[in-house]
Amino acid sequence: MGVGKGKPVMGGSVTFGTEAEESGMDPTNAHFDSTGVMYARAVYDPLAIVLQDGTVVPYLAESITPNSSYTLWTITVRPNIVFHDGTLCDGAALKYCMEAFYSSLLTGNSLTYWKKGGLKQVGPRSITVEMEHPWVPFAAWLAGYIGGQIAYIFSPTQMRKGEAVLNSHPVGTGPFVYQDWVPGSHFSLTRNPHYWRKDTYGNQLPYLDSWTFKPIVDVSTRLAALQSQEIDLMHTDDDPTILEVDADSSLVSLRDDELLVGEPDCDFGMINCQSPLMKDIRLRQAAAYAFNQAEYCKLIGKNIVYPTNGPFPHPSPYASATPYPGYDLAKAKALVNSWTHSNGGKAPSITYTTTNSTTAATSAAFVQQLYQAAGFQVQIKQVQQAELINDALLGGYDVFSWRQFANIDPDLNYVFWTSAAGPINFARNYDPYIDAQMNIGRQSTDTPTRVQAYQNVAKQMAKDLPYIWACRDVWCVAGSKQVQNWNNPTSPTGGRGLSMLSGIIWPTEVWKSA
Amino acid sequence: MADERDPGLAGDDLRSGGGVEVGVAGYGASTAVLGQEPPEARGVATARGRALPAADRATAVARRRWRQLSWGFWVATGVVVLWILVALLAGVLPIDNPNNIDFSCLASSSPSGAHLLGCDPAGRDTLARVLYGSRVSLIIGFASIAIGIVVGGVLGLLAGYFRGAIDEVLGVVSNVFLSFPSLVLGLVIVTYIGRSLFDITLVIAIVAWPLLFRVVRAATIESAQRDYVLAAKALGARPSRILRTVLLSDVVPVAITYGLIGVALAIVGEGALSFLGLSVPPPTATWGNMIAEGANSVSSVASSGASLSLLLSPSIAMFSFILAINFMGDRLRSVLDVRQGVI
Amino acid sequence: MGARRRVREVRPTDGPLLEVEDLRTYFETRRGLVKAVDGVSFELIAGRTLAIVGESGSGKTVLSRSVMGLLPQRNVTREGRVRFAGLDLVGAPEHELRELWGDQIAMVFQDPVTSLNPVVRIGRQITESLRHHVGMSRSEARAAATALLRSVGIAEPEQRLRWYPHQFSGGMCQRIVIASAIACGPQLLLADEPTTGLDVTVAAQILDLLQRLQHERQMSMILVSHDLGLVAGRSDDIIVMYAGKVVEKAPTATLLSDTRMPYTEALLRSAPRLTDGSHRRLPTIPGAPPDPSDYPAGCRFASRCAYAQPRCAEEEPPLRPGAVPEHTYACWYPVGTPHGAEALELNRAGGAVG
Amino acid sequence: MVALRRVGEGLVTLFLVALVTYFFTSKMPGNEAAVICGPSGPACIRHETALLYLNHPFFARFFHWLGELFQGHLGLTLAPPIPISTVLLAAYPITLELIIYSQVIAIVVAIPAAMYGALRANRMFDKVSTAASFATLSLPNFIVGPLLVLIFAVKLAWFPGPASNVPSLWSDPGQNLYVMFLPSLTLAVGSIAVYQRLLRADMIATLEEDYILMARAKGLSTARILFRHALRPSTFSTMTVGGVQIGGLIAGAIIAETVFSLHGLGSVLTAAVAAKDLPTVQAVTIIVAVFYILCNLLIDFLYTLIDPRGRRGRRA
Repeated sequence: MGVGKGKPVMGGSVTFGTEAEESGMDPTNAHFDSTGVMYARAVYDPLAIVLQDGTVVPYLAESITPNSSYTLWTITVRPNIVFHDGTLCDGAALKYCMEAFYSSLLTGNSLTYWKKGGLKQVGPRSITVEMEHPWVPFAAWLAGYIGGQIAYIFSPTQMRKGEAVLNSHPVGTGPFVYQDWVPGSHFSLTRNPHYWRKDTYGNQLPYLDSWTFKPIVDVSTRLAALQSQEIDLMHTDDDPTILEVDADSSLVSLRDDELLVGEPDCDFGMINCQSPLMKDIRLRQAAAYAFNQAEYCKLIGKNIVYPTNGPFPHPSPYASATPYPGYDLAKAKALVNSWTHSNGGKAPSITYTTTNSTTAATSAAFVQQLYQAAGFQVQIKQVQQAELINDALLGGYDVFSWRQFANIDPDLNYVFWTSAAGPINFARNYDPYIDAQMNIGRQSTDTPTRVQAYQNVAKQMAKDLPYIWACRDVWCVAGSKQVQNWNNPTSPTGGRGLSMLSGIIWPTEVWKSA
Repeated sequence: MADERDPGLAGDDLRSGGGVEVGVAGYGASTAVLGQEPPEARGVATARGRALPAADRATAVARRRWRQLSWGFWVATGVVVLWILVALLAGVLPIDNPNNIDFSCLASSSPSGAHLLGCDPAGRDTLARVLYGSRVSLIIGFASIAIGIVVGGVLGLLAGYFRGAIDEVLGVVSNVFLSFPSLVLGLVIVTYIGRSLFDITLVIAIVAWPLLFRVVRAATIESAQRDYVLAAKALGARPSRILRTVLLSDVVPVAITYGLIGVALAIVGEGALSFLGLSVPPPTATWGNMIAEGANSVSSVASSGASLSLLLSPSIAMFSFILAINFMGDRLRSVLDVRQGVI
Repeated sequence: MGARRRVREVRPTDGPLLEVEDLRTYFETRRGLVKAVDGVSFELIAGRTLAIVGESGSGKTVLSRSVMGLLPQRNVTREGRVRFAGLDLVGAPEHELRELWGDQIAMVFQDPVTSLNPVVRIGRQITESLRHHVGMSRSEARAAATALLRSVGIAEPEQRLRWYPHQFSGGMCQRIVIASAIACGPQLLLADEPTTGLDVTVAAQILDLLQRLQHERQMSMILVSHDLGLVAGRSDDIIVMYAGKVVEKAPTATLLSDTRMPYTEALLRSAPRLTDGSHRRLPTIPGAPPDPSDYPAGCRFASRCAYAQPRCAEEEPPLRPGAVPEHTYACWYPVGTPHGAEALELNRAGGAVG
Repeated sequence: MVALRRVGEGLVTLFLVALVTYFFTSKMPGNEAAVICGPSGPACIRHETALLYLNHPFFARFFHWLGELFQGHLGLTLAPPIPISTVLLAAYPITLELIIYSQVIAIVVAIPAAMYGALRANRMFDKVSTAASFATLSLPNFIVGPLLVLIFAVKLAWFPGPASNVPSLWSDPGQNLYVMFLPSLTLAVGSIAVYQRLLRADMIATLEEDYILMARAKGLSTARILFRHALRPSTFSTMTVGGVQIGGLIAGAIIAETVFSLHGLGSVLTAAVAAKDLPTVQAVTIIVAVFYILCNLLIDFLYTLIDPRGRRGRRA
């Protein structure tokens, strides 16, 4: 591929077409999805970076070190780094940010292990965080993937300006400086001339003069924009579109399906385990038996994706066999019948909520057919992307078409799977066994023990059935041939970073050939 | 009387093309036209039998007028009736379920024997969706205008007949509603009310009533000044009786004519909301959301016969219906001698 | 009037300024061919005033426009000969006629209020032909317009140039129309019922104004009117038209003193006179003019004529000379002749006329 | 006096428009806060509720909002919390350009077509153009737009398709006009039809007027008569409708922006409605309504300019 080779050229600008707009840029306040993480990487620096082999090494931080029992973590930032507004990024700033994350209603949910008042500045550039319990994979939270927003260090000066100021005008230490944001239209950044990183040739990073994110929700419009060079890069997990990208020889593309770190995104039907209907395990089992994964992944997933039996599909290091109920229409029918008998002879009527893209419509109609074959009544409800998360939060649904869980370490899904964080466990499956296994995964230093704990989580999910697994999800980033080096991020010490996970790339080292 | 002709620049049939006739639906623009105060009528025949009792006059005139309807009117009526039948009978027609997915049609979805108009990218039969799509359009179009006519019509009659405070108040209220561009008002109310079939019907009725109110009010005012109404008043007839007579002979034709155009406007309005993804949510097929899907699929480079059909089929369906109903409205208006400038 | 840039120089000729010979003007309509002007001939000597008189529908307005060529472009047949200052106007292409219109031949229309464009300041309406035909600059044309307004009797002309028509009374409007018509100094002015809609005093003022201007500028004038009394004192010759034809033509004095055509006589009787008492009821001519698309055979006035005899309905009377050579009329039983008297007597006895 | 009265009426209407807008966009307390808070939970909702004044009675909230509006505080978009004014400032040029360009196209096409049609009434050109106008009026612009994309962007590739970058008119006028042509044409098609019909009808009536005959008798050329004498008096109906047309144009702009993925007021409004971003819906609606009312006042004023008799305002 034309990416990553040759001598970098300075200057130029790149526009990245994203699948959605972000709700804000304050890491203590706005929930970052794939798009948000990329926005954040452009304007902020994460404290750490994950390498191709899954190890986490410092990035903005000079060092991130735990004590022997993993209950006291010391974080030191690099010297002489300033935020875009001139504020020094030192130990005080770091402490300020971490306190903000701890007290935030959003990110505070993830930091339940922190000891109250356990945050101290211990040197001009250092802080320590004291934990209630050992938190072994804590460094993974500082690499800034989905859920790990506490990695992004922002200017305290900007935050102090008032509510929502940082959220709309982010100030970090990152490679690009916020210039202009018109939600729905563009998020524009210009080169940070004082960026602290240099490349291996000694060139000042970043290479580009400016970087723009352009949200184009409709995927065919996004691809058309790439093909007509209105944008330079885009991401998508829409399978028909990935096939179109493959067919277009003028484009260069990269998929995240060879991933060996953490786990990829999965497509699944997320069940509201507290909904009047679906809290009955028989119906959840029937839904799982009724779902023909193989056909679904072939027809809807275009054979790009493949079935999974849990949140850790092959080739995740946490993959294992689970007792997940495979396709068995007879069993599904029997379960629905038994439910119908015990509920006055009326067939279960469920709402299946999804987005309004074409692929979502196809998928939903297919799922509807599968469920109706088993005896369910299925109402499809298609909502706009923007409404989706609120519907999930408010819990007024039966089954949701959902995509989630890509991450560099299963521990980052702690809030979504345990009962600790309330509504963010969208499926509302509150299982003490899963809570316990998640805690083991977090607290154990022994890798096989951790793997075993997460495999146990997957097995338990196959019994609780909060998620009706469909397929693992594949993301694709595609670009025109002029855009170089977007697949090849490096750590400050020259280590090869993880190239792409769930549509997220690094803008820092991208350059554009003339 | 050649002597009195003005041998001006125009050709011979100088009077035939006159009159303001833009009360045709299709645009916000023409919604707009509906919202106008009467421009001074020009060249309008007023040789009506004013002295005749209203009923006799109405029937005599009506009989003569029906004969003036051209064959085009009946063709248009046929098209409208056909669509109404399609909407009613979509369930029993030999077509697919509109939400059924044919996976063999996903890959090659161009028109074929099994799918005469091809499939959409989700593998659903375009023909079935177009035919079922008529339901949403027609239900919302007719129901919302029915509500609008009842509400706007009654208020318009009262305001136009009694004038005074009630007229002032209703005038201000309708004015406020007309101070919004119609689609913007629709969008705002959608935010408030919601997007089910009933919600959207209500939304469009709320947008439409002030227009129908104005039409009926203007017609009532005009009618109330006719000699036979003045005479009836002088003779001490009760308002309810006068309103009934007025209603029958003068206002109903106006309401029907503009109601028809209103239906076309309502369908266009629903289509616009649908196109924006803010009407009845998918997967329900509507002409508007099909056009939006078609528009998306033709704009990507890999467009094919299927995406052409996906754009053109619902477009032609909608166009044929609106054109037909507009044509009906236009012919009826000229035949029923509804003043073009009445609103 | 400054340096004129005439598009076409019209040389004065020895003969009459205007010769009209067998002019026919037919309109094709849905109801058939309307023969508005059906074979009219006359001459106009430079500097004289010719009045064309007849009821509405007699074809006099069409005649005046047909002389000029100011007709619709479609569905009109115009035949015969119109020679103006030696130029043949029938068959001439419109762009040639346009060079004469407003410049050599001008027209004043019936209704002064509707003849002025309501949305254009009167200044521009007066100056536009000056600028167009004479090629005057804006300021020259303005000065000329001021002088014109003054000459038609409008006070404070400079300010008034900026006014719109609706700010003037009807009489004032007609003065403005006249000013704009005579702006380029035409040789021929056609005034088509210039006093319709004006009250009697104002009408007289307008006609006096026209007469004065005609003398001052030595124009020829055709004055079209339905009112024989009004034009009687202001014309040199009179043509009486009925149903598209000339029925009597004579110098004014002759026509009044020696009326031959019963139609003329009827018109005379229906005209108000200053000597009449203010409440005298004017006799009107019974009946209506014939359908111009379907004229009856014979004399077209026969059905309304007090003198009519069977012959009148069969044979069309030709124009024949009267006592003086300039006098012609078309009647089998002319007024003031024994024939006529006899016919009238016969009809009275038969009770056909009350 | 008349002008003062109009302005007074305008102000009252504006107030009521604000009230209606606010009524339809202020839902039950709590909901808006829930949308803002997203995953942050109930504590956040309580906090935001207090902050947003949501726990006050309707009229208190309304006047609070109106007060803020008067001081030019439009508030923040829900998510991300960008000042709404920033968003609107970035978006309005697209919408305004769409409207202006479309009207230029419409006038350039409709006036000659209407004149020629009126001049040769009921002949071939006139019949065809009149029928075409009638048909066009039944063709909603969400059909016109995609068809234009299909023909001129996809098949012929003469013009750029959806999601093109629009440079500002000042920075790159050529490119701006080039990119905006198809979207503007989408709006213009309807206007052309409306103007053609109105102008043609009025023009036919005007050509019968005595002053046209008078102008002809002055020897003026046909073009001069049409443009100098016939055009202005024939624009009254068009002007009257033109004011209300603007409402249709705003609707059309919303559609065109969606078809061509342009970031104008319309797409801001649509996105806000979809995301239930009530503050933005309120702000866009009120601004559009003010714009619409001002346009109509302006047209009233233009009307008196064009028709010197009409010191009494629009012919009503």
